[in-house]
Amino acid sequence: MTTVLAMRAIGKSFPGVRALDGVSITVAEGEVVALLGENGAGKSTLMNILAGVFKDYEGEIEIGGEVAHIHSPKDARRHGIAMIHQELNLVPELSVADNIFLGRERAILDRGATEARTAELLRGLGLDLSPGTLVKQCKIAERQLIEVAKALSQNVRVLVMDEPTSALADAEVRRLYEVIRDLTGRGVAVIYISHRLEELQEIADRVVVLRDGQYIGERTGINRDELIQMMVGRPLGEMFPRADGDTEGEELLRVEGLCVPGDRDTGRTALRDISLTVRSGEIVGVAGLMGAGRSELLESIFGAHRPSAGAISLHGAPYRPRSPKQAIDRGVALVAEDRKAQSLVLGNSVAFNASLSSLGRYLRFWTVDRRREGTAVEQQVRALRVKTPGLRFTVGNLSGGNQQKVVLAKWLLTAPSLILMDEPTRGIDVGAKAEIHALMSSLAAEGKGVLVASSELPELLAMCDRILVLCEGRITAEFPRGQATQEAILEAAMARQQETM
Amino acid sequence: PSASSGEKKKFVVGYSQSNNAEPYRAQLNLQLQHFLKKYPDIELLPIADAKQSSATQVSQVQNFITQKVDALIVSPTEPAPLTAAVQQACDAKIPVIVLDRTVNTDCYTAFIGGDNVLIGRKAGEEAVRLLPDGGNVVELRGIMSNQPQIDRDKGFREAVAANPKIKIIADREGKWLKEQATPIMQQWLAQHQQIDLVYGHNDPMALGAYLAAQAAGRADKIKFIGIDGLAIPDGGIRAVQLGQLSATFIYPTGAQEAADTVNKVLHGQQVDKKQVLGTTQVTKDNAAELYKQFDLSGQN
Amino acid sequence: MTTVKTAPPVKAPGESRMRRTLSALGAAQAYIGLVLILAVGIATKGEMFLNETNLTNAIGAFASRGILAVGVTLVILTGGIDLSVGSLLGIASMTAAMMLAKFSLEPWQIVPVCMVVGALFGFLNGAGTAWLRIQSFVMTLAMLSVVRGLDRQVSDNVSVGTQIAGPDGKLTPQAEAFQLFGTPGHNLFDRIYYPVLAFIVVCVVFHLILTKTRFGRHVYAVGGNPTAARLSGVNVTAVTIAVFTLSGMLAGFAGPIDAAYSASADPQAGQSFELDAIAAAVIGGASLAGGKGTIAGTFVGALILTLLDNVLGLNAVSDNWQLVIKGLIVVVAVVLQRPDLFKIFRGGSRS
Amino acid sequence: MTTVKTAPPVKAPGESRMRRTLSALGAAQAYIGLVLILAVGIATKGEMFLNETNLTNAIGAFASRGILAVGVTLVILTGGIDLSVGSLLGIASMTAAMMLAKFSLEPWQIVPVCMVVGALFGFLNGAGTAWLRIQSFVMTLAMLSVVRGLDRQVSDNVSVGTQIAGPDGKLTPQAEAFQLFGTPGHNLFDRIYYPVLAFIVVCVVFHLILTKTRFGRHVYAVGGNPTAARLSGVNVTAVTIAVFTLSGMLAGFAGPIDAAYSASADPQAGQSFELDAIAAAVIGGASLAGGKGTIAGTFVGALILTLLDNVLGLNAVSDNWQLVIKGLIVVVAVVLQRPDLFKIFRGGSRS
Ligand SMILES: Nc1ncnc2c1ncn2[C@@H]1O[C@H](COP(=O)(O)OP(=O)(O)OP(=O)(O)O)[C@@H](O)[C@H]1O
Ligand SMILES: Nc1ncnc2c1ncn2[C@@H]1O[C@H](COP(=O)(O)OP(=O)(O)OP(=O)(O)O)[C@@H](O)[C@H]1O
Ligand SMILES: O[C@@H]1[C@@H](O)[C@H](O)OC[C@H]1O
Ligand SMILES: [Mg+2]
Ligand SMILES: [Mg+2]
Repeated sequence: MTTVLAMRAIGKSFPGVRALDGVSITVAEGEVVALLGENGAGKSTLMNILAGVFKDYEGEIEIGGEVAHIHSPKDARRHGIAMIHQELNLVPELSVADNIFLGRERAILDRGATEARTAELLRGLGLDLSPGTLVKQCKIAERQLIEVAKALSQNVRVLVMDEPTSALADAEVRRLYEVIRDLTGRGVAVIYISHRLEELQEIADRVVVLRDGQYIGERTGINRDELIQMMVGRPLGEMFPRADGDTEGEELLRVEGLCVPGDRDTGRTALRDISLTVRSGEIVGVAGLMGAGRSELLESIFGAHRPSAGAISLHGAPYRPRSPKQAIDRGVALVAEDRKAQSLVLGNSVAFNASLSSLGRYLRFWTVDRRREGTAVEQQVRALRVKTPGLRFTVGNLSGGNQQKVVLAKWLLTAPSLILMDEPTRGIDVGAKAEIHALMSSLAAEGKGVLVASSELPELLAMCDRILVLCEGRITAEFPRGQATQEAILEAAMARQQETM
Repeated sequence: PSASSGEKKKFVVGYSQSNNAEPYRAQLNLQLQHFLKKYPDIELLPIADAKQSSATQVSQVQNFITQKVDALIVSPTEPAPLTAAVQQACDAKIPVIVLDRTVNTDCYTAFIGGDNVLIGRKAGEEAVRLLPDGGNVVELRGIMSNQPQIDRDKGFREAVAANPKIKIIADREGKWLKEQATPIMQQWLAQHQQIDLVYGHNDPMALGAYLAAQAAGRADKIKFIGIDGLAIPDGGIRAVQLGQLSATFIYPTGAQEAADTVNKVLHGQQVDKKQVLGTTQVTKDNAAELYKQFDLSGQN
Repeated sequence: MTTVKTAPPVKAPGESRMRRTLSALGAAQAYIGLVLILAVGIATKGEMFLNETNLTNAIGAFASRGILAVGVTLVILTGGIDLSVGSLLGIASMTAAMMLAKFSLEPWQIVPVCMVVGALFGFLNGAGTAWLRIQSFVMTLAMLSVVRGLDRQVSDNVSVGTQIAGPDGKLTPQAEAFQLFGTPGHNLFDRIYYPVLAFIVVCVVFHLILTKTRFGRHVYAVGGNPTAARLSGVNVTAVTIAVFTLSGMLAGFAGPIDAAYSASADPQAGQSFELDAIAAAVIGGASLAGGKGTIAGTFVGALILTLLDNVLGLNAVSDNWQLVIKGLIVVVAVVLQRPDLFKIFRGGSRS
Repeated sequence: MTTVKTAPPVKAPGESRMRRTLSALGAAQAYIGLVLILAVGIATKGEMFLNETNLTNAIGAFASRGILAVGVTLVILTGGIDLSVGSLLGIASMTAAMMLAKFSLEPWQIVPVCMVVGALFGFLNGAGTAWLRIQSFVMTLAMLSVVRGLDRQVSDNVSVGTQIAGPDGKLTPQAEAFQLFGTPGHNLFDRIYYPVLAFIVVCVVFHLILTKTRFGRHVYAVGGNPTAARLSGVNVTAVTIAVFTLSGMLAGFAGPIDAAYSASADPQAGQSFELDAIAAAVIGGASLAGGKGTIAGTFVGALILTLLDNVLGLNAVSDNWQLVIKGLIVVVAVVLQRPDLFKIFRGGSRS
């Protein structure tokens, strides 16, 4: 096989952070190379350099044997490089078609042609969206697929996918694999970043491991334990550290007949007649396909949407949160799905974000006691092993996984009795994932209730005492621990009620 | 009081103008510079433009005090705001000549200005003359809270009362600006079948109204009266010559008087504390001559 | 693993039709404010309001600001703001009057020069914003001041008339022609009032540019998500500089219109026009956060502002109450013509 | 679990020192613009510039606008804008003058009433923005117009003097006391010029509110990411309404100062002050996109604006050139005091 891409001795520094140090990789035609590493290892930075996001860096890039000077996204495109970025980068007010062809339009737009081509691309990804739909009306998973379509629409030699599946459910992931195989069959080189090791086993020909901005090594045969060892520099214990939970605890949350209207402008699913309970000490999972209403369910319990019917009680007392603030005051926390849009004030510091929901705890004479605040935040940051140069560091400059940990820190600091988690391990490395799972277990052990929505079925199967399945905003099944299988869950997740529509 | 400094070679004079960008005031500035040039021992600092803001003007006066000017000329935006600042100058023993609009203190050296009630009255008398059988009058007013506006309105109304058949059927604030006056006049023309005379508190507004009337083909049935009578190509005297305005009234800038007064004060001579200036009506007959008299172009 | 049918989101057949109807209604709603003012105008003043002359006068009086509003809309769409347009109009109107008065140039020579002058200053705005990365508010506020200073300096604070008489006492042919730019009563082909025509043409041209060209897409992209735009290979710097340059160019184009309208260039001309222009854009639905807005909206916004003045004036509302009522009606119009009007009152959640 | 190297906030020992130095330098850089102007002032005019009276005069002239700037900063921090502050100052100054002229009230009665009046209109701004979800630009522009209309109506377009003489021909005790609010030449304890004191106190108080209180944090959060703020338990609506109300209240507080400064309430008072206030905030580093800015910055911005005027005035620069130079220096100051100044010239990447 011929080498299409070689990156040699790449280095990159940010103020206070050495993100990459002398990293080299090569990729051959038709090959899928996976990049693996902890959160903050430098994977995105390396790929961003390739995609022309950064103007300056150290080292050299060769494409097809010749030195390529890549210092802008345009340069990258000229060399046939396309990248699906970790953080979605779409223009909400423009249509799907406009987004896909952004930067490559003809001087006078040819709407018919682009929309036809878009429809074709979307169909290839199994996405039934009209090309004229505005992106702001699309769900987050749809947006991720639009990013994929955007990359595919170009004539690429090297395709970089930075966690393309973090918002996707199993079925969509499979579809994506087919697309990748089709591309590699045509000689396209693919660099694939993911924290889901199972995915690498299935799709990658070779795995390159980074740690702390350095090249650690690479393997062709995928040996899970060895990779983890390379990645985190130590063997990792059991992945899902959870014994059977306490399903006999007192009832914490009871939802009865909850209905929430949908919203077409934001693509929000309606919830219909939802009933469920969460006991203290219990971890309850919520499964479903994209757009099933999982996020909406958690958000509604959190007071973010106004229900049209139904009743909720918390600790046996009626609970009608009209805003997240009221929910928080009652001891409920929500680790939201989209950390960038829904959880973090990106321009502010780690400490600012971590303490935002619990400021009331550090008040003294009307003012926030910085020392107490700092101590509390520092403790969480330590406990969650957030990799940050300091508490005053801008949160937006942390790696994706570390941002997620800051979100977790924020909610733990409110000392909630019920934690709602929406895709809590999205974009989290294996090591940290294990830590978060351990955290969930210990929260449950402390008698808290956990309601977790996840697109990763193995995670749900391993962690949950019970799993609820949502489809089109309804609960279609409930499995106690041990009785759930991936097949059974998927079947329930697709139990559509087409006749009622 | 500062005339004691006999050995001083050159006197420094500061002038704070309320708004340079009004043609009338631009002309005043020009004339003042012109007339002060006649006194080689007087240096006029660059004119400070308050751009219609009292606060700015107060600090300008304070700056001049800080600079220890030998005399100060002020054209206040409004009487009250400048009162304290003028008082401060007076306390600092700096002679102050107040131009055009007054201040509410006696602690100044001289006031020089026109009599706007008088000018308004003359305009009214001219209206009565132009409309012997009575008629409908519309009035374009300056910025409502400006003293000249108040006075020009007052004098005019007093005078037209002489003929009860003259009715002021509409009045609006044109803010001294030509561009404001045109659409207002267009609306009046739509509303009123008969308009016999437009009274503009200054020439630009009267001319803005004239543009509107001319466009509607009604200019020759309407008389236009303005105020200012500036000798500039775009001014009221020319407009009278061209027959656009029936009459305008020279609103004296007082620049010459101010220059003389400053000179006298600086040399310890006696001056009149209150110098009220008259007005001259500009008609087709005297327009050319008046223009020549006041035209400063090429003289500076 | 299992071959799943991913079952695409099912849509009921009637749904999409309803959706289209709703969105057309939504579009119609954008005109409610305007329709309301027209209705009040007709109801209170009937033919006096609704006739060609009155409407031409009303729109003509606002036309130069309307043209500024189009330029400002471009800038707002990219997420910036342009406070300098009033000053730029001022210096362009002075340039026009001086070219006429001093050099007796023809209108067709004057307009391009004015546009170049405006574009030049606009370019500087863009360069400061894009290259020096000064917030456009500061950059254009500074430009407002600089350009006004220059305008006053070159004119010596004296207004320059455009009705220039030749030795025979009649207007020179150039001055005669210049009047066609908008001196009230002077029409093209004895019918068409140039300021109104110019405003409409500018709107149409820039509507097409924004909706039909690559540049237009890029303008929306830069305002909607600059990072995404940059990563997609859009030259954000170039687009930014271009919108400011175009805004300046349009201010330059509006200059002669303003000078002709007043038959003179006043050194104060255009002062505070920027607020009217921005207001027209924002009332027309443009979001100051960028990425959202249309020329059609700005056109409607401009009409709302000028017809409101007209209706209140024709009804002889006193100047003070005009200010009060104008403020209130603008609020009402903006609320009424919002597409999500009904959601507000249902108290729908927001994200 | 096992000891990992990802480790908590690890700092290399030398690093943190360097970093502190750098960030202190960064902070100092925010004052470069100001220092520059001070340097020019001292170099050109020495003692004439650098003496208590001159500086007091300069700052006093801007104090009421400076106070507006503090309120506007709050609003800008949440991502909004407040164009109505000039009008609110106007109506508050009219209220103050009328309370004095008609009812001979004492200063300590006048100030709270003015603040309530300002806060009331400010509340309406907030309600329109938060509840009716009108863009704050439109809402406050409408308020600007409405309040100016009311101001002119209640005053009958006549300015109301505050130097009210009693039957004995001398100032009434209330009018005498009112002068202490800022009539030039009247000082507290014969030394302290109240407008300057008031401006500084307002800055300190709001600096503390923004940096030390929960409300302050919430203001930044709302401006930085409103969705995240809401989902973090911040009452976004309440914060929005609060900042507009506070901005109105501060305008109300500035009203009597302005009236005393001018010894009268002009129905036009405060016109276009909003631009100066916003300019001070933005020159001081506040971002109109929200979430970024400080009161210290606004204070510096205000000083830059007023001392610049002062230095140019003392140097007897002609007014037209003042406009030009002022614009240029503002641009230079803003560029110089940017923390990432050197990056621009290195052409560093931006995200
Ligand atoms: N713009 C920036 N400014 C400062 N530091 C940055 C910036 N971007 C990235 N970094 C730092 O560079 C390091 C590498 O980050 P990078 O995003 O490449 O990690 P990653 O391997 O992609 O992690 P993840 O799996 O969490 O996405 C991190 O320490 C991060 O904080
Ligand atoms: N960028 C975003 N900003 C705000 N809300 C978002 C965003 N992206 C997604 N959401 C929320 O996510 C939800 C969309 O997902 P929904 O609840 O309909 O299905 P889901 O089962 O959670 O599917 P998914 O697999 O996409 O998470 C909506 O409630 C929407 O409000
Ligand atoms: O035209 C003049 C106007 O500009 C000034 O403000 O007041 C007097 C008027 O004559
Ligand atoms: Mg990454
Ligand atoms: Mg979800």
